[in-house]
Amino acid sequence: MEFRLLENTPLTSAVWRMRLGGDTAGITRPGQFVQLKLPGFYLRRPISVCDWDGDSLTLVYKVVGQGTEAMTGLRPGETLDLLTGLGNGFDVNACGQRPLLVGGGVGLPPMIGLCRSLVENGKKPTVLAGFNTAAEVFLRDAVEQLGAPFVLATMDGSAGVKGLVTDAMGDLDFDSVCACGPEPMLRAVYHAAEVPGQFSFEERMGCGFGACMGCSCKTKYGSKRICKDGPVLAREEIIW
Amino acid sequence: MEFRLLENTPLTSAVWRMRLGGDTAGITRPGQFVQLKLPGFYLRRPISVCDWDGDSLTLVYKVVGQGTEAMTGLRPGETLDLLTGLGNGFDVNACGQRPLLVGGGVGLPPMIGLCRSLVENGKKPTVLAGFNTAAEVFLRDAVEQLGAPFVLATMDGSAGVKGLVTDAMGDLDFDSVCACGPEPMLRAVYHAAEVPGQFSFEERMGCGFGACMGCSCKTKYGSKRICKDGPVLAREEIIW
Amino acid sequence: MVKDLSVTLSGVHLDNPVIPASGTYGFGQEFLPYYDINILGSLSFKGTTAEARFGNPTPRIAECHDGMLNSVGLQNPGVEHVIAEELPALRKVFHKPIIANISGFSVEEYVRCVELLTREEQVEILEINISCPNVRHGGMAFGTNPEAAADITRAVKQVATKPVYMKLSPNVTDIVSIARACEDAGADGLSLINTLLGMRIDLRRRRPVLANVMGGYSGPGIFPVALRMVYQVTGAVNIPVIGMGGISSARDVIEMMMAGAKAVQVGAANLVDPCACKKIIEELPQEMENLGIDRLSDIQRV
Amino acid sequence: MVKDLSVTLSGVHLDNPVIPASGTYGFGQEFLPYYDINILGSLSFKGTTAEARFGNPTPRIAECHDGMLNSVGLQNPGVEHVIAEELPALRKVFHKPIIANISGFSVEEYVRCVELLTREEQVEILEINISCPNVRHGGMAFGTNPEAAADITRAVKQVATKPVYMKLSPNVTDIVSIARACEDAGADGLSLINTLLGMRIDLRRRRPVLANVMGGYSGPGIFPVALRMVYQVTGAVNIPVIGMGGISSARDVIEMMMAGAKAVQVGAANLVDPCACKKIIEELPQEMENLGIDRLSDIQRV
Repeated sequence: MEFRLLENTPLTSAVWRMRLGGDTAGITRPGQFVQLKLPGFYLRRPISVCDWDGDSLTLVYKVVGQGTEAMTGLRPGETLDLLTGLGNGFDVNACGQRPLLVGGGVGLPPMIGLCRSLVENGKKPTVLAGFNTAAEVFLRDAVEQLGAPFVLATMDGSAGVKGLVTDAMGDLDFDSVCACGPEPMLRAVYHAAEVPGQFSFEERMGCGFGACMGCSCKTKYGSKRICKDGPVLAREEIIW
Repeated sequence: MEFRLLENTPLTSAVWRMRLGGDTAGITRPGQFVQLKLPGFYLRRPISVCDWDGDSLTLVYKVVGQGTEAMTGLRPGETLDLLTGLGNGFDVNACGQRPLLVGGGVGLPPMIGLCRSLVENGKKPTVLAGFNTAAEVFLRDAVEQLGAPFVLATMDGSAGVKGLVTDAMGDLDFDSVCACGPEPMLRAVYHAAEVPGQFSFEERMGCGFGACMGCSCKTKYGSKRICKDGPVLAREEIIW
Repeated sequence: MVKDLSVTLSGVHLDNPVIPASGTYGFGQEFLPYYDINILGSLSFKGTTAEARFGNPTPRIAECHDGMLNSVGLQNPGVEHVIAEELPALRKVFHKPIIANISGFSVEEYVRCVELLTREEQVEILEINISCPNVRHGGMAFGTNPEAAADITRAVKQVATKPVYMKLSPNVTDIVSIARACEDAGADGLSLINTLLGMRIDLRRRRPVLANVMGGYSGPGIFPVALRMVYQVTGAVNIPVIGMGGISSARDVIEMMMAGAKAVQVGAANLVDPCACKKIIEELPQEMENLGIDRLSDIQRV
Repeated sequence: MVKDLSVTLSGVHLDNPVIPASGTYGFGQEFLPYYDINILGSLSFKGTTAEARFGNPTPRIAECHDGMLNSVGLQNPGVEHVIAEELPALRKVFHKPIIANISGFSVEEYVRCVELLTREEQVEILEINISCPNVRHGGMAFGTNPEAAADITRAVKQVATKPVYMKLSPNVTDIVSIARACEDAGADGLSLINTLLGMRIDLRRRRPVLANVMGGYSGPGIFPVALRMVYQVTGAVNIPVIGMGGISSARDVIEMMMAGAKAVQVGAANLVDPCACKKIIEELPQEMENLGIDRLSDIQRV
């Protein structure tokens, strides 16, 4: 589907925000992703949706390779080919009244749309973000604009609690958890909080819509495709 | 070398003229060609230079395949990567005082720059152009602006002499010939006019600057590379 | 004039020669949101083995400049599950001939799968994959040796009640010798090429991108090799060949048929554009018009 | 810190690992207008045979989506002329080690060329091409059979006074067996890969683009196959390997060296951009910096 690039600006030295205009009807849940076709690259790039409205969506991406590097060169006005509404996303109804949304680094963006959806559903989410250092922090305003508490943990202690997100979880009051970030962080959160949980996983994908079996993972209920049956897995499914 | 597209317009239903701005110092003779890099195509496209001045050159090309088709989509302002001054080109000094310049179809464009060079050298060229039908005729004005006679032959007789260029040569007064066009035409001209002659050949090329040996042809003086030792061969060299 | 896209493979009529390649199209379900898959000539479903397989560890996908590598490793739910669940579900949404793609690790396993799948009414062609580059033992090993290829062909033919197409590996010195061996052993047709064995390295991590190190290279980058092999094989055998390998456009389809293929499969293109087959089928009449072709089945090997 | 690009091949020191591949660089003269070719690590000159050859009929070139086909067919002026004319001319403008690329149609022809070229002072490596896909008999035939490859290696080694590198064909089932045969027969090193055999068809004319029907496929489209074969071979032999096949950037160079290559050759890229090697050499230090590499010779096979 064709989208028009509206904005593409850096939030930090390595993280950029891209706004795209187009038909977002395909997006049904927070935590879903899009597959972006980049000129000069064969495979599409899967990017989780940070937030969206009726006719635009926001992607917040980190420059990690040649593809994301090329994304920073895209200019407003250019049209991009996207597949939208991919993946299962987070189930807002499966969250409790006081869900804790844990985002590690570029795992944070999907928590914005999730936080908004939860607030709109009358729930009281808290967002816990983990970074290496204060200079890497982004999207704090976005969370606070939603009226949700933003709790910060940095490895070097330059902002918020010093340490891992799990070092900041002890003092927080929550009845469920949604997490997205590096697998070690997901594991730590999984073990630190024995409450209903949804965990968003990453895997190198081929198609992004379930056809190629490139991103399969084993769960307690058999093999699942991260791109189609995931990226969000429920606590009960995960083999850890 | 980078060139800026200044103009790209159709002259007939199948023939387009493209003007490019940039450093043309590499062009030393009429009948040379450029190698054009097209986005999305691996090999460059060799196009003979129609004419040039200090900071721009004109290409007149026929849409024959996907590459030339794509060329028609290029817009003024775009920058293109060109290799210029390729091939030997025509030797103006080897022409007599009254050279006949024979161009068949898209073999005509290089005759413009050649005609201008000859006029500038005080010679009296006549341009003889061959087409299938009147609707295909192009560049007539360019020749007449140079003050040179423009003789026309069309297969269907819808303009000028009916028949091949050789059918029009009988009545013409010339002491040498330069020809560019389909090989059957070159052969016919070669046999019809036993005067000093230069003939410009076409061959599918790899590099265009003599490295790959993709466009070799046999001559009386051994094998030659159309792209580097040609595209212009002297009458004495040709094996016919 | 109206163009005739239909072709026939071993007596099986296809509305058009465009067939999604096994492993790039699952059992069709994932493409339903994008278009009505009944526009397809046929569909070669995900390679099936006797037992369920999870396949290789991830990452299983690597990008190339003009294609991709995969090392999925024949992940599939096993032939019983395919027959009990996948085919009935597919039957509900797809009413064209189906090509059953079958893999195995022993002659017996191939035979067992064929015995079961040949009974499925909608299955009209059995495509025997002896060229999977991503599994140790079996897979490609069968497809790189004429005798082994002939043995499987003979064994499968004894139990098959539908045309048997052997799917060949391009990772061989002489694909013609393998093709001839299959023909002599009774194969009704051939499918080629499977993926080229390739590799990519992650420069930052300094290790292969694929957990399995090497994988099958597909996409436009392999098209010239596929075309060459189809041309070589169709010049040497008298059974129909389904051509595949990097086909991404209607022009590619026609070029592959001019190389001698009677039909084509589209693989990697489905993964980067779920509508690839639809676009190709829709482009075909115009390209035929441009080239003065009225019936695709009229195309002669050059 | 300043980066060290130097590498060593069988005791031959190269300022950097970038070597134009035989057949894409002539004898260097055509590149003089574009840059000082002394920035190159070395140069593998146009494949030379005992007698002069015109090569195959034209068209000899076909375009691919991500590369090209050639069927030049070893056009060259013959070894005497190369020694009398080309090498003296090259010596005037190029002062780095030269790799002599040698082809033939019989063991005797290879030996004769080696006897003459091994005496040339500036020639420091003899690259024996047993993999040309564009000539009947000889050429690739030698490179697809371990015994034949070993025979030529042994014969050439008896007269060679410089390191002998055998240039291998990728159009084989098991390149490792060919590589081992060459090593066991005394080869000092290996060059791989030569081109993949490919084909394209002109849809309008309904005939092969190449007069010779099939040709050698080179360019970025073959890089994943080249990388895989270099990785396989360097895991099986103990002699140095020069890696080639679609290399077009400094990143490609580093990836190929991480696959086990000690140096690389750049082929088709020279034809689409005469400055390709210059750009690659100039890009290398920055890419090394990005990847935390100080010395290219430190790169380990992944």
